Amino acid sequence: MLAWKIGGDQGEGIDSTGDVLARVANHMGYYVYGYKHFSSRIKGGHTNYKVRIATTRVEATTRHTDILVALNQETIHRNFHELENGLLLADSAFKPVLPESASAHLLTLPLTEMAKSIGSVMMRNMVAVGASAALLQMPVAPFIDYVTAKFEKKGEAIVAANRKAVEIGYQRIVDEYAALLTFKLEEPVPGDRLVISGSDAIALGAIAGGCRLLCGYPITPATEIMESLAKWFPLVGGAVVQMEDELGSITAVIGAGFAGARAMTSTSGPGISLMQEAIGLASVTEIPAVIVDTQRGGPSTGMPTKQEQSDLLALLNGGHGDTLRVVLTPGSVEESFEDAAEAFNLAEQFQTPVLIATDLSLSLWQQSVERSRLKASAQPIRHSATFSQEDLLALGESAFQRYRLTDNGVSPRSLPGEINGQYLATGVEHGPSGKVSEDPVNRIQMMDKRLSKLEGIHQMRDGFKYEGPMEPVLILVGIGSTVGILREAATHLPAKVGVAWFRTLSPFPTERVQSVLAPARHILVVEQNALGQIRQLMTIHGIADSRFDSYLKYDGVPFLPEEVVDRATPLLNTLEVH
Amino acid sequence: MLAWKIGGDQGEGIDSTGDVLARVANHMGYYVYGYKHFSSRIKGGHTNYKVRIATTRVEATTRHTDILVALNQETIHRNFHELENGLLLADSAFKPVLPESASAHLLTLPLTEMAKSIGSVMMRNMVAVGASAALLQMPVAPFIDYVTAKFEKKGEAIVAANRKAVEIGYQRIVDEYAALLTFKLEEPVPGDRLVISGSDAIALGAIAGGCRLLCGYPITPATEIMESLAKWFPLVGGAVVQMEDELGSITAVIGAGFAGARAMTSTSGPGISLMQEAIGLASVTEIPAVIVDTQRGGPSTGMPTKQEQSDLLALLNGGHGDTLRVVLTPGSVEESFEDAAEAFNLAEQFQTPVLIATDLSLSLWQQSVERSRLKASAQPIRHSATFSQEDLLALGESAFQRYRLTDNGVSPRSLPGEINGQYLATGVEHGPSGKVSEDPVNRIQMMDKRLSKLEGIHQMRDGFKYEGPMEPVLILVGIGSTVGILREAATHLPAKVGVAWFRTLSPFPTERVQSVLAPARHILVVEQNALGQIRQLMTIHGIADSRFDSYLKYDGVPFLPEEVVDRATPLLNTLEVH
Amino acid sequence: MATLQDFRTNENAWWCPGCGDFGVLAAMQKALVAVHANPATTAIVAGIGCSGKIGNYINSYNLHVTHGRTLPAALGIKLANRDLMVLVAGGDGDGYAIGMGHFMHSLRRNVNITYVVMDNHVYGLTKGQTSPTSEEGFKTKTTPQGSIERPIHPLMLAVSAGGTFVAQGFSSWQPQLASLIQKGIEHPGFSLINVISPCVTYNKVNTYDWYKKNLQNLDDDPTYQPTDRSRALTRLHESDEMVTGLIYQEASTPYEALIPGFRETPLVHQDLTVDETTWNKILSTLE
Amino acid sequence: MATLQDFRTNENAWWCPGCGDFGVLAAMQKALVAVHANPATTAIVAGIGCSGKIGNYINSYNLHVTHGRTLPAALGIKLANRDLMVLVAGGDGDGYAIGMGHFMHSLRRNVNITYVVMDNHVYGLTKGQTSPTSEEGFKTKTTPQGSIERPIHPLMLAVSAGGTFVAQGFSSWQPQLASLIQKGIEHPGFSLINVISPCVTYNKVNTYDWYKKNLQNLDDDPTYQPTDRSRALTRLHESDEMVTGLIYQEASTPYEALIPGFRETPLVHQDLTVDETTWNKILSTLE
Ligand SMILES: Cc1ncc(C[n+]2csc(CCOP(=O)(O)OP(=O)(O)O)c2C)c(N)n1
Ligand SMILES: Cc1ncc(C[n+]2csc(CCOP(=O)(O)OP(=O)(O)O)c2C)c(N)n1
Ligand code: SF4
Ligand code: SF4
Ligand SMILES: [Mg+2]
Ligand SMILES: [Mg+2]
Repeated sequence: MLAWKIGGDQGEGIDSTGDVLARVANHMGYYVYGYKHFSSRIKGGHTNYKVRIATTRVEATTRHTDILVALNQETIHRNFHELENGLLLADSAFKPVLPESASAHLLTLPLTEMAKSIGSVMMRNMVAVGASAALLQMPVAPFIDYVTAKFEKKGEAIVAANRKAVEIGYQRIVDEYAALLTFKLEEPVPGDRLVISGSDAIALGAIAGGCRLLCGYPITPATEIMESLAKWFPLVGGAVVQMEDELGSITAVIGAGFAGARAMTSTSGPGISLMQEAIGLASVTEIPAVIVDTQRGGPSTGMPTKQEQSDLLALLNGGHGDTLRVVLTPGSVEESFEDAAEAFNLAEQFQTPVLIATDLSLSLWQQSVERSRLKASAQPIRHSATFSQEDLLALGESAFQRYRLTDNGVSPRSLPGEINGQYLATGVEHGPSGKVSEDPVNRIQMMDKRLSKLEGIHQMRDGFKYEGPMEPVLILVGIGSTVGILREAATHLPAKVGVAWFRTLSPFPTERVQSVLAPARHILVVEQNALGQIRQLMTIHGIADSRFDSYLKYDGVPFLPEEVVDRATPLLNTLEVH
Repeated sequence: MLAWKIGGDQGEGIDSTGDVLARVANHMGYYVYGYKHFSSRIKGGHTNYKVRIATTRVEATTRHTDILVALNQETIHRNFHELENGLLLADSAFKPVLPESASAHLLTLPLTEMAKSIGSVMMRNMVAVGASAALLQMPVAPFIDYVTAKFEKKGEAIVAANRKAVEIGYQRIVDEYAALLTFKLEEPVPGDRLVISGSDAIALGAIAGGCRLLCGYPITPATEIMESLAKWFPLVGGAVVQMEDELGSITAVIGAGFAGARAMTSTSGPGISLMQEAIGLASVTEIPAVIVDTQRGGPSTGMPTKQEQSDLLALLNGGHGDTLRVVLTPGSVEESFEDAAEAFNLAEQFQTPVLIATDLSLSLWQQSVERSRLKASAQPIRHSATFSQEDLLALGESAFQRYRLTDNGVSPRSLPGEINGQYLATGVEHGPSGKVSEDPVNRIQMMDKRLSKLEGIHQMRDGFKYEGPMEPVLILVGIGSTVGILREAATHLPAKVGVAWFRTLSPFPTERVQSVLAPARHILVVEQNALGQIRQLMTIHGIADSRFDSYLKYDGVPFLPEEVVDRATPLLNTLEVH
Repeated sequence: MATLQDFRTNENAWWCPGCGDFGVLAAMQKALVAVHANPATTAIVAGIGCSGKIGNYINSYNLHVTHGRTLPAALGIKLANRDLMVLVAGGDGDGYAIGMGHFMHSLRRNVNITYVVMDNHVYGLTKGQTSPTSEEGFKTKTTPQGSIERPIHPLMLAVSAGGTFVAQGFSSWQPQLASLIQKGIEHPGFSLINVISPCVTYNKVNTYDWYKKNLQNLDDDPTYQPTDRSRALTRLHESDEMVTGLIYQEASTPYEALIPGFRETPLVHQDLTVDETTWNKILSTLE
Repeated sequence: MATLQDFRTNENAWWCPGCGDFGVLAAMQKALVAVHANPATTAIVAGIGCSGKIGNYINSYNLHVTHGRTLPAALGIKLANRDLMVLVAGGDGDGYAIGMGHFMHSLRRNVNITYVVMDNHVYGLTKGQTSPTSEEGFKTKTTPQGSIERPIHPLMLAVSAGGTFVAQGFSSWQPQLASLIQKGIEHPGFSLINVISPCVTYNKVNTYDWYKKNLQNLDDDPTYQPTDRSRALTRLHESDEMVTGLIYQEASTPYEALIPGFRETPLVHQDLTVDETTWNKILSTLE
């Protein structure tokens, strides 16, 4: 496993350069994980893109870098400390200086000049890609092939220039720095994998789950879901509507759900806060709706481009009045795909809003995922609890009871267009027919009916997952993007460490959490927020004792596997003393 | 203590009739408590107004009615069951029928006709007032005086007609039903008391607390606060602005807080949901703001005219990101006054939003309150942590650090207008100077700084009150309007029952709750919501064991003291067995 | 073919006797009959307010949303099922205060829905506060000394915002009102019908009589052509919007007909499974 | 007297090189100097967007609020302290999408604040999506096949909504822009200055050159009088709002001067204790 990084100024194509490397490596059969550091500005400011290349699944970034490509001095200053015994390739154009304390080899190439020699400074990053291929001792051919395909549409001249750039970059390293070519990747593991982000996985899952309408409002880091669907929906007859705000977005989704379509909105914390009232409307009117929250640093505008997991309590309790909401929490890109699809099934089946809590890291960073894990056909659409036209005709006029009391709280509904199915769906308390009612007895029945739905969902979903030894000494508990980090950390800890994660925060999988955690002597809940929100939820559900410990981080930077190892190691040591 | 009730159709002046009785009784030296039942429509639909008249403080309604005045048959049907051995005075105009099962005495008077005889059917209710005075064996003179004063502005003819109406109503009862005059009030307890509602108490408290700006949007049952201030603010140079929505309302309050004014908004659940994002802004920018939530039946539009206490979790956790909010929970009209004033002190002193959770019952129903408990001068205004112009001049240009780290999390601020005090207040994470910062170390410091403020507030406030025996067997725990109900219930339970209530939900008064509840063998948490929200909060703070029990009600109807007695009695019995 | 009776529910209207909203209800029902609507394929979204109760009395698929959010809900319904006839009704507070943003954006987005605003210049349901259309000086519980804000001019705004159908009716003038709503429904795009619907309980200024004295009926003015945006604005400005009739209309293609790849068949009737070829096409954009 | 330098902060502007917002910043600073503003008595509220960063670069009391909510915040500031000069700046998305409702109501409420919209017809900060002022056919990441909504016409809306001062400037035409902002500040009521401020990164259609070709400068038309609402609307309609200059202004008394019992002395300078007499007067209304 190697870690490569390229850094420079924002607006200089750092992203797409890293992307090329990741995609070619993936195509060759490596597992990649790409992590971007960026400033929240459009142009200028340091950015870097780190790609880990491995022969097994990677789902976290790491502290260490093997090869750093620096396009300016700031990149060196900010990143050299990661380069223990690594290689630093710098453009000689900016006269790179390696700090004294660095333990890296500095290689320079006149990247800018070389680019100019083939026609344009714009080619600089491609020269760097070629050079990187050489430094990684990867064959150059797949890179050539990739750029050929990538630029095909732009015409032969562009293709030729890009090929040339890769070639000369590659060749110069081989010619000048053969002695330094110490890094070598293991043999790749052929497979059919895509490099995708959690956002794309959610967009794909939505399509697979039958979603055909997204009404949303742009917001970092959720906009990508909307943008991908804007690209893909025309292929399946769906529509993306950019609304005037989040209040409109969620309400449009509710309208569509009332009419029988599968619709969603995607947002981040500020949007969730604005949607609180309408989520209550969906609950009370029993209308399916899917809402994705790609969490970022809060509260208020907070740290829009930074990682956090601090909306959990707001997702659960943020609206006025008594509601129980369904909150799904995918712990990987694959689970993002599955949960996105499943959210639409649950929303329709239980006629209730379903919220998906993901986070910036899980959503934005790309990684290799097996194509077989992204099959639309593996996510069958479950329709349910809808009166057919025949049923309604048989029922007769004015007999349909939209909110009839049932055992599981779900009342079969009618859809607009069906004769005899007309009713009133209102956010005001209502009786079984839908008509407004202030009757105290009815009120209790309706409240209980709505709250009882969670039990059905609870039955259907394994809300707490575990991976690890049968008799773990320590269990690391996480959520969202943290899960992959914990998995990697566990591999670096002495055996007997397991990883557990929430797939569902509500309905809270109390018994499952209890049984999974029962054998552990110590439990470390690792969450990226200041208040220990997951711990709070566990406590409410009676899951709290002296075995529990929290590892909280709220500086906007994701946990590193190494940090978790550092935090867990003394715990394990203490335990062994006893 | 007697309970009198008048019932009829909405739009027929039932309210103001009840109000006359309550005010005259109060004036005579009785303690009154008025409770309205109303339908959520403007005209038509049954409504009734019940007044309890007593010689000690009353702060709850009751199941029983002694005297019922019925202006239509529906009133009899809906209310006769309350009349065990009571008197029913009905207008003979509608040919009243007493159900067989009733155990009341039916008295009829031709109220409508009598009213016509003095000029207008409009006088009917006043005739009923006069008759009621006789039935209650109260002197008629104070009623005559009251209507004389009340209608003074409307001219002599109106005054005369009203006096006449009262007189003939009184006289007819004395003349025709002397034998039935079995109810007699004890001697009044002279004092200087006002009949006021919790809403008015909050409005008064706000004025006393220095609030001079309310930006709000009408919503039941919070509008009264705004309306009272619209009436009173011109007297103190303040302003009420009716905004376009709640998003605007809260943000205007934040603007005013930034500029140094004491400003508030008042709303109910739906408005709170809409304000979640901006409350986060106030937290992060450290701007004082006071937000009143008059809770009603939720979620969504829910039951707008019904009592509930179900916004507590949303008030605490409803916004995205990690915030700790201050939530005050007055448990009486007097505490509403005090907390409203104190909210502005805390908000300014700790530079943070302060939320007041009240509820429909506590806000709308009126009761006798000692004038001495409503003194503006008893609520001194505490200004604090503001740099004076001299300080800033001494500091020099560009040296002022708005968010300087301090021990208690509060950084002295400057106010617009002050030279050298300029700074940026932003909802984006920022450093001590106010400038935007993405630095991870700064982030943690700033987050900790903000969260740490709660500790200071905790030190200042007695967040959990107790009234009762030293060694209670049972403690009834409540909040808001429920407290008065519990107090009355406790008087009907065998001794050794205490009542405890939250004055502050956040900062949560953990130790205080623990110590107050320690001696009790049983604890009954009485709350008006479906999810047991107060219990959840107690659990999060580690306050949960086998002594705890919940009494939940979520049908929109307030608890009756009798119901609490019924619920608590078997508990006490069980306990005695052990 | 549906009759008036078919568009009634078995609930008694909740409004105060004499409330203008009765007339709006009647006119909507007449218009629905006139356009041969079917209760089963009609969806009505109502706002929060006295006005918003209207959905309870029209036999159809009714969605009663949160305060101010009718229009986005209607958009969602229409995009989900293009075959439905979608109407929206709500108050002046609902539409022009808290709902103003959606109002403006619905006008420019031009989804084929018909928006009937029941404008009584006051907040009825919350018992009499100033509304955005309240006149200056109007006294209410929130403005005891009279409103100091200029009233909103919804028609001028609608025309300025790019509305393709803008009209005003009066609850008492049934035939014109019903016909305006009918034309609005028939208009292939967003249609606004602002309806003057007096509140007899909380608005003692803008009464039936007052309106009868002050309103001009554009139908009586044969020279007025509702086809020129500038002229419409001038007329509205000059009359202080005290006109009834069709104020502006233009040829329009509704939003839903312009969405790339969006199909004629309603979303709700489509097979939601994605065939292998399409799926691979989607995935291929990720390579 | 304050100079340009006094209105600068020590922070480097964050914008992309060539961004129109640099010009808006410069013109605002010039206007502040021209009206003899004082940094200590100037409050600037900024929205969320690239545009919203402007507050960071003007030495004054700056409040950077949530997306779309600048105008209510400014209202709060002004009512709290009438002595402050209150300016607002934000983007077209901030002001005309999520902030539309507040925009409309601020116009009719007419508090004395100056609103500068930095209009680039795109969402810059979120990296290039369609905005309410984007033209039909404009391709962005959310409308890859081109926008299908009519753009908002902020100036027509402002005039229709009862705005008492409505103007448009262009980031490149500094003297006019600075003078419009100056006049807006001097106007005793709500003033709107919509400023065309090209986004060089995400809007490759509405570029500097494109505007220079298409904009008409009203200052060059001596016949135009910005005093007639109807004429202003006609001119805006005919030119598709492609004009710069003062479009409409009328004599105005600001909201804060009309509030009953509201005092000349700013709230923040008042003694907040209530004397016994006043308190009893208040309590007496409860008897
Ligand atoms: C978010 C929210 N804010 C406030 C309210 C309270 N509310 C209910 S109806 C209404 C306004 C009613 O006025 P209008 O829309 O003109 O309808 P009308 O009753 O006059 O027909 C308000 C403010 C609410 N239900 N929800
Ligand atoms: C409630 C909320 N929704 C969405 C966002 C994300 N957001 C930030 S800026 C912006 C729009 C920017 O466009 P504009 O106002 O035109 O400003 P510009 O960047 O173009 O100057 C959006 C949607 C947010 N911060 N808050
Ligand atoms: S209050 Fe006014 S608007 Fe409401 S029902 Fe009565 S008359 Fe109609
Ligand atoms: S993205 Fe556009 S609006 Fe934003 S700073 Fe760059 S040029 Fe300016
Ligand atoms: Mg109204
Ligand atoms: Mg913009």
